[in-house]
Amino acid sequence: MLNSVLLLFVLIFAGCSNEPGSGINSQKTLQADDQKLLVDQETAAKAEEEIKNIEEVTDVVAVNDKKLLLLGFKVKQFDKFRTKQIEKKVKERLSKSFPDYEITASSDLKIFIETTKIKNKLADQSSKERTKKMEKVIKLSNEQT
Amino acid sequence: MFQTFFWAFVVGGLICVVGQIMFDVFKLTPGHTLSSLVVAGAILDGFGLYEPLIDFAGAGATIPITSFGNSLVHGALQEAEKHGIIGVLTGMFEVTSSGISAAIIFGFIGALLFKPKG
Amino acid sequence: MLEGQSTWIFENKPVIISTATVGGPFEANGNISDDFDILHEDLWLEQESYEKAHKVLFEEAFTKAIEKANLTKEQIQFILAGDLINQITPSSFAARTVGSPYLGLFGACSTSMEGLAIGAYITNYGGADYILTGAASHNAAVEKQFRYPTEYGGQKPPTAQWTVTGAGAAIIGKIGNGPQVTSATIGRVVDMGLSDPFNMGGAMAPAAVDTIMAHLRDRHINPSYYDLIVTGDLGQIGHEVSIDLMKEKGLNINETNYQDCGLMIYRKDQPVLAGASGAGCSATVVYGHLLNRMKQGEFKKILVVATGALLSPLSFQQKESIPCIAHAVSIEYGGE
Amino acid sequence: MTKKNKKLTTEQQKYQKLQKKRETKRPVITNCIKAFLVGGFICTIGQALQLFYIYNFNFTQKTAGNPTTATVIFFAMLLTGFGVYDRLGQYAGAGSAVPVTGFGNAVISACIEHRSEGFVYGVGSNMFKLAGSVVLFGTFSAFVVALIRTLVMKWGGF
Repeated sequence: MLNSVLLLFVLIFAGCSNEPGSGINSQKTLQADDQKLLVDQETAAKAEEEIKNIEEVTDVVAVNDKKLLLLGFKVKQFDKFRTKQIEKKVKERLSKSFPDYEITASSDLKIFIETTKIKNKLADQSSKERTKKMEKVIKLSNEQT
Repeated sequence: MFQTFFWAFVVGGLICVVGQIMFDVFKLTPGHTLSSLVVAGAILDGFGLYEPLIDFAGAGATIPITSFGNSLVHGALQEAEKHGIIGVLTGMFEVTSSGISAAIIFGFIGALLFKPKG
Repeated sequence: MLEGQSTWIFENKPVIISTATVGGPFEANGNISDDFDILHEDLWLEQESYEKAHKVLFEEAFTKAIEKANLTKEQIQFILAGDLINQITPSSFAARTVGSPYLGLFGACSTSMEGLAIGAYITNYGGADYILTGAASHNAAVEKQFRYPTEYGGQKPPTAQWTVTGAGAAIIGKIGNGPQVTSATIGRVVDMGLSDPFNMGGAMAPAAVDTIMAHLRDRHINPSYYDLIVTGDLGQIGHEVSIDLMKEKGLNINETNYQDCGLMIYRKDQPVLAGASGAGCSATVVYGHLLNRMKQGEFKKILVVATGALLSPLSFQQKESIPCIAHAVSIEYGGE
Repeated sequence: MTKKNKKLTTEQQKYQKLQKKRETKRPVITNCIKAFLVGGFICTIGQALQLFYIYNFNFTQKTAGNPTTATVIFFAMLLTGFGVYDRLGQYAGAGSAVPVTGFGNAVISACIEHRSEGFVYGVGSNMFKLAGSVVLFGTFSAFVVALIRTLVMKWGGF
């Protein structure tokens, strides 16, 4: 009995600890595209800058493609009580500054993590892949409890 | 990260202290105490106060039974937004089902596996 | 013969010719484990339910008592027994096993002395040669019925008591060797309006005091007549309150000669909160420990006042207060 | 209490006063500290699980509560089955009763206890004998609260 329970635990924890860390392939070949990438992520960088200036926000990460802007941020512990209002404020600011983009902004930790992941691998993926991943995160953020 | 854990501990612990006071000072039975806490959670959510607490304390607010009342209200309100008044009735368990279904399933499994130790 | 209000004097001095006590693991670990005839390591007694285990406790006590008296089942003319479980099924089922005519009793935790009193009365007036009487309780079965499931993590307050897993049985004979039952006082139902099921001792103390006073009054004796006055299962709180109450009523009792079965059975470091309780508490302590001490000559006259709380889970949920009762029986050995 | 006292005779009242003096007081402060520590600890474990689900699975902060609840109830099953939870409950009081593990324990302990009466009338009928009131009052109060909120939003417009 006890053994089977232990086994179950081992399975649960072992099955989940493999962080996606593969795909660091051929970074050099893509270096030529770096310049392009920078221009490409200009909106995201600007958005990050803007949101970072909000007093309650401690950390921001953003990515964009041609139409979508995805932004995750963290809120100071004691301002978490007002998470909803802050989220609203962030969204309002972004839609004012970037009216051409479809904006998703969330303080949810998961969104922050996933956005960071996309951002860190910008160079490794085609813009199509990126859009696909972004859409996935956006869908996740719209999930209700 | 540390802060997240710290406040989960503190807020969760404080909600338990409220329960303990209801046990010891007001001499309520566990049944009465837990029922009252659930009702309190529902009412707090009605005023929009419980969600901020969850944002603040994470599991410190979702693990205590008070969150059960909160998520029942949430489920009802979500459905009400979509389907109007009737959604209040139908959406109730939309969100909370995990606690109840887990309790039912593990309860049954427990009955299969264990005998009361006395 | 009736004396005073509610006391029977047994002129023919019925004899407790044998006794047997059975206990569970918690009792085996306790203070008076040497005084048990049979001790079980397993709370289940190898049965598939606690209720069945409860019945087995009873059966073993009955069988052992008959065996110790050198009698056969057929010689037992009547069985008087009771317990706390719904419709006293463990008693009835155990009586089915023995097969003798049977009267089921319910006096909650006072059943032991209720049975002894009635048994002695019947034997005294020639109604029987041998009567088997007893009471039992099983911790988990009683908890299940009166409180919460045994594995439920509810916190018990320090006033709560621990239900004994045990059965005590005695055979009362018209003639023979052994402690004699000399008198009995039947108690009345006393209700002081307390309603906390986790403080039985506090609720039962007035009933114990009422019966003790009635007994002393009816027999025109002082508490010092007895070497020991012992209550059934008042526990720490009930014991102290009863002393206070007697003092208030002008009865000064010698505190060393006034004790409680609920405080004898377990060791101090066992987690029993205010003490022991249950129908098996007074039955095992009196029929085992105390009669052994009498036989060793430590006491000549004792008065056993078994106390019972006559509530049900239903009644306290319906916010009824807890009516209580106590029956007193005097046992004498080696006197005169 | 005062309402009850009116029905009592003077003798009863007098006795209750006397009894009160001897009644062991519940150690409220120590109980509260224990409840705080154990309750806080359970919530911290919950928090760790929640982060675990966020980092390793497709759960957001919002949705991670569900698997977390299920997991802690699973733990509650093990602790209940091995006879640990009732001891923990005696020590921690509300600290182990108020978290959702306590709800799980209420259901699971009833299931295990009434196994002897069979699966239909034992386990099935009794599983909610303790936790049922939580479900009832939770559901009904949520119904009332949500109804009021919906009506207010519709007509009050806020």
